[in-house]
Amino acid sequence: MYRFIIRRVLSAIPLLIAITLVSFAIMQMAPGDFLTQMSLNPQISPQLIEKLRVTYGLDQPVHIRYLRWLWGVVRLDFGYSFAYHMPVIKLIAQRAAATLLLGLSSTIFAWGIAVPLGILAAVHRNSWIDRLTSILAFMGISVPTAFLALLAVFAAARTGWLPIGGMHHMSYEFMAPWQQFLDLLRHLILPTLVLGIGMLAGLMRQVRSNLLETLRSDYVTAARAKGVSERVAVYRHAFGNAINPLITIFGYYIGDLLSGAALVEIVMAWPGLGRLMLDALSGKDIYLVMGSLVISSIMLIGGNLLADILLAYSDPRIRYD
Amino acid sequence: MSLLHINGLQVHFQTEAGLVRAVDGVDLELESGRTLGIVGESGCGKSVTMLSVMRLIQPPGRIMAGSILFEGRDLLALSREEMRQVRGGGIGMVFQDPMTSLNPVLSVGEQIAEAIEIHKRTSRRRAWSMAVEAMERVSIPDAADRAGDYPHQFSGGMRQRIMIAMAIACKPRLLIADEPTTALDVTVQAQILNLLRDLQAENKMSIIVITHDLRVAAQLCHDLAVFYAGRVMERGNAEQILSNPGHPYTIALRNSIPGFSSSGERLQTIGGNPPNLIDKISGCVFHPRCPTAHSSCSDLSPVERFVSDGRSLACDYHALGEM
Amino acid sequence: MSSYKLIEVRDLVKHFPVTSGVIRARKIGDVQAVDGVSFDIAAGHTMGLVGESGCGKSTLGRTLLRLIEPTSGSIRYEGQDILRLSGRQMRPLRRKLQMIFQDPFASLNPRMTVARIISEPLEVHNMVSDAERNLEIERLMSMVGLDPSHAGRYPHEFSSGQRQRIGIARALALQPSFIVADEPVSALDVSIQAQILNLLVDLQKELGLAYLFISHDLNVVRYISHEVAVMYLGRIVERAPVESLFAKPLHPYTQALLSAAPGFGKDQRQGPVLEGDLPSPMNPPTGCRFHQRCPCAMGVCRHHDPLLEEMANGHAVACHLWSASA
Amino acid sequence: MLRKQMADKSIKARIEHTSLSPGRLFLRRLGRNRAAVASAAILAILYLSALLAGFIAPYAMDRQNRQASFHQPIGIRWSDECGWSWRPFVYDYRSGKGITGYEKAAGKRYYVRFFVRGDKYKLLGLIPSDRHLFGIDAPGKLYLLGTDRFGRDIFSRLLYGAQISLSIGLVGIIITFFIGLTVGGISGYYGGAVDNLIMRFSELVMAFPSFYLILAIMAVLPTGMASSLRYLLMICVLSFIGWAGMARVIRGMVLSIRERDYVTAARSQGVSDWRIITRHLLPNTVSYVIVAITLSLPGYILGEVALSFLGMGIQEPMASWGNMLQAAQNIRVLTSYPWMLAPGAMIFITVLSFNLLGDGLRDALDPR
Repeated sequence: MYRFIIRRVLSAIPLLIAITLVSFAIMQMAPGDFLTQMSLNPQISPQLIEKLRVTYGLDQPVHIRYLRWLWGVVRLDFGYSFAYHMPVIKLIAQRAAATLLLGLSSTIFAWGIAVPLGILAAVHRNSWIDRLTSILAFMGISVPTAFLALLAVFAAARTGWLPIGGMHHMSYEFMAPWQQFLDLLRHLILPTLVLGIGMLAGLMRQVRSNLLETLRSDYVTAARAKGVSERVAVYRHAFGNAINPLITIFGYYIGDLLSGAALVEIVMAWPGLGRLMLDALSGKDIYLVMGSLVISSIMLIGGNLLADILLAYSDPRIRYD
Repeated sequence: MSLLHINGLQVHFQTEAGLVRAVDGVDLELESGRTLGIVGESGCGKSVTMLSVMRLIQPPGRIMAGSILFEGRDLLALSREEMRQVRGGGIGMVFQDPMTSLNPVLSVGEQIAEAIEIHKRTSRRRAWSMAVEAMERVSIPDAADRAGDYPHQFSGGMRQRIMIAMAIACKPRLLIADEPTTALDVTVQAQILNLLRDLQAENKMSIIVITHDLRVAAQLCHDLAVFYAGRVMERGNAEQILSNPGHPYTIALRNSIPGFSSSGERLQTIGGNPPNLIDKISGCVFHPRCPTAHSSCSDLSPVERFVSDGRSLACDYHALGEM
Repeated sequence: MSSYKLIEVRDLVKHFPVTSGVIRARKIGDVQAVDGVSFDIAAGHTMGLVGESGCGKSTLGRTLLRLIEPTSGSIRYEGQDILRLSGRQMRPLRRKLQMIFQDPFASLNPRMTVARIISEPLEVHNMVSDAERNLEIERLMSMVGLDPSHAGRYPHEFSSGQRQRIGIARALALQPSFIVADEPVSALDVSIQAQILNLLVDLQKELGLAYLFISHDLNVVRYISHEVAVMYLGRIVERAPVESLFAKPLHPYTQALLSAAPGFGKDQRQGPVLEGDLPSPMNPPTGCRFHQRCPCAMGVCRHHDPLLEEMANGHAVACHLWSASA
Repeated sequence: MLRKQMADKSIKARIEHTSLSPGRLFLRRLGRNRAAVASAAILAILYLSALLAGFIAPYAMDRQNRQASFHQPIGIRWSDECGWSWRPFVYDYRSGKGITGYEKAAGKRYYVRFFVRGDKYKLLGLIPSDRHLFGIDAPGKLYLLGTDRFGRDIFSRLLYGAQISLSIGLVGIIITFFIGLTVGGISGYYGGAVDNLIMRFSELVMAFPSFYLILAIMAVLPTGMASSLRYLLMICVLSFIGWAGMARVIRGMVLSIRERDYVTAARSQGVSDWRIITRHLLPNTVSYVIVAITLSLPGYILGEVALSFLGMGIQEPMASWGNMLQAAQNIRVLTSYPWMLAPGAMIFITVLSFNLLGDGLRDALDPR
């Protein structure tokens, strides 16, 4: 098992290099750089821009810049953000924390509802609850995230029950810790719902169809023939086997947490990585873009690895060596 | 009193194509300590009958009529909870494919112990050691070490032994084996048949073997019931039926098996194809394929009648009557 | 009926490499599906091939038709080594060598009507003119006992026995002289099985076909074969005319198979019941491949591989018990 | 000869008409699924409207009316206090006192007229015309779904936007499918080293954080780029990310069908590779492929929406559902002029229809 993990981590390195190489190349295709935009500002002298260019190493040829950047990454130095005037890694750490918080809360929300509902729908197949959940699931899968987020903001603005965006109230700094916590929760509710509903719907269908498949299997009939209760037949025997494909999906969601939340963050003014990435892209803040890409790639690879490891624990037939 | 008495059982399946009368009025009787073979071709209702005994018919199937008396109690009238006690406790069941009927994510020891825990109400540890004992009883080498292994780590024959251990762990009075050797190789099949025979001698339990292979039934069974199109054609003592079959279907079935007639001789066949159970056949269900059908066979459904001690036939023109 | 050697197989070997590794596949072993097999089949005769699952009998059957390319060895059809032929040269020969399959559901293309299934080989080989095609389809369908008016139907509208007849009609369309029948009745009900077996026998008599009849069922093989070969882990361990094999099986494995195969009546077994399961064909035991399960194993069996030697009247066995050299 | 003719005749006469091909069975099962049939009908209407956008839309895509910025939707009426009318009509609206809001100018009816002359357009991009399905005499206004900031008719823009948003999915999936079929087919049919190489490469593509990558690519495109080129590039980028998954699906399908006995049977009869692929492999993958296409098509529509919504996709003044929705992002616009959300509803209906249809197709293919 450990050998498998080590091998997977090692094999991720060339993958990451390939991804960064491609991204770097793409960013180079863009006409101009961050300083070009700065030079449009008449208040900044051309000398200063030239100086900055040397400081940031933007005067070097592309491959040198890439290798320099790569060498920095090895030492956990992701470079410097032009726009924010701070090290990329610090900026990303701040923003990624906000995104992870949102991702985590919506994942918990989605799984917490999808799994029981999916089981209920499968066990009572073709009942009213199955039909209702399946209609809702189809709607959930089909609603575009941006549209849903706009609807949520619209509802919040019209009712005034919940904040329409952001992560903190303006007076957050002056609140007592428990008030701060409640404030954060209030701000978290809508983005969590919006992000969670899409996940929830797909997941519920998946739980349902997996469980229907295993409920039909011979070993569930064999378990019933042993005299196990219906509960044990469904939960221990059928669900125990239905869970394996879900674990793979779980890994995928983990991997997708950072980029999956981007639209919601942008509409709902959540100070996460998605907004940061968008700003960085439009500002040609190259090292910030690269840093975000690397982090989300690592998340993606890590999520898949996590799924493989979990799968090995839940399914004795799978052995890595 | 007989151990199992099935009376007028009817099981229907509502499918897209129409109503399938999978079991259409079946009577069966099994004495304690005996082995009953249920033979017939695929789709004749033999498995459905036995799943009905376990009350494991899943929708769209439904038991429409009949009674199933096990030790004098009607299983169809039991509450769910009472029925659960019968399953695995009073009646154990072994399925055809040991590959798919063992849960792949639970160790075999856990799966056997689960049955014991339910019916014997003992501690986990005690259940586990009883599970190991059950594995030893079905001759699995190094049972204590292998109880923690998972199904995929066993060969096909060993898996079927584990299925049997699971079914007999709580010492049921009746063991139902649904095609227990069909998925296995010939040499392994012989091992399993021997095992079943030994277990019966040891435990004095009754066994019902469902099989499409008359020869397997001949090896193992005291009694025989021949199914066709959801009905029983003939039942009685196995040796008598095989040496002197009475129903035209049984005769044809026996004669169509290569090895019964000596080599070189042409096999006798049953013309046509097995009936589609959606279309209702008037009269005797076998008459469209029966070589000796009379004109009245298409009108009157024959009543099962006793011909000699324990033999009964559902044919109005059976050959045994003249004896 | 002439009985010259239609098919001659010599030292046929098929090893499937087993690989592992993600980027560059490394070979970690061989599945020795067929490992040095020789036999002849006379025109108009049936060679029965029995063995348990995984013994390589299906691979052998497919190798004979070059559906699987063998690792080494030779296969002669009417004296011509077909393994030396190019794909183009092989095409006319394909007509002569046909196959019938086990699974009546998987072996017919669900999107073709019966007429198209049967006429495809006719079109490919330009066997009949377009005008005569319908007549030929009707002839073939009647020959295998199907109602020609069902030619426009799709496979899913037939029962399994009828589907098997369609498969046979397809194989007969090219007027072959040799047919590999791979478990053609295993998936069928007993009453249907007898119909198909009779049909195969009738067709053999009528058309002078030779069969390689693969089955795990000794009784079926006994019924249909003139000669029988018993396979164990990629090797033929015994080969004999059918009467001789069933009357006097020599190899302990054949004896065990015969006694394991259920007959009518109780407790009529003579031989011992074999212990254990078939070993993996990837790492077959050294020496005689059967020695671990053999009730008569001797010291020599563990190290020396017995050769298939002819005893008398075409009865050959690969066993140290009978070997002259042992 | 006579015998042959008779046989020919008899065989044709006797072939029963009851026999149903697997394709027909599939359609029959699909027909029983009401949600799927309804979805198919909705999609047909949507695509047809997009095709005939110029004719159906009462106004041109970029027809502005500065006096009618953020005009609320105008309902078509059949009756008022003066009684019923056998012709539909609308009232005129005048700008009210505040910055926003238009008030009904009661009394004067403007009748909706059919096949009127109006803005010029090219039908199907070819035939110049100025006939519209319906319209109204100036100064009457026909804003069925209101207007945006520039006073452009949202209903008309939705129809023009549909041309982009609906076609991007279709074209995108066709490109993806074409690459997937070729690559996956080669990979599955030939196997070996080629297969290994292709599969490793597809894994590499799938390991990219695709959304950010697409965003990055779209972001570096020069802003002055022609919108048609931008549209094409967007399709290419979306397809490039999507082909890997499709190739793997098709490879798996080819692998499993290649091993079926009927393919072996065809090979044993000397049927050529080409004929096996076209007669045996492809027809048996068709239904799976249709399902896969239907179910993955919404991904492309949503991809366009996301990109255009973020300002990286289709640019003004071109209309797409994504960039129309972008206008609703402003909180003041959103709360005061909720009809700006109309494109979101259109996307929702379209994607929902594709999902329901795909699910119906899958059920019809594999009934349980």
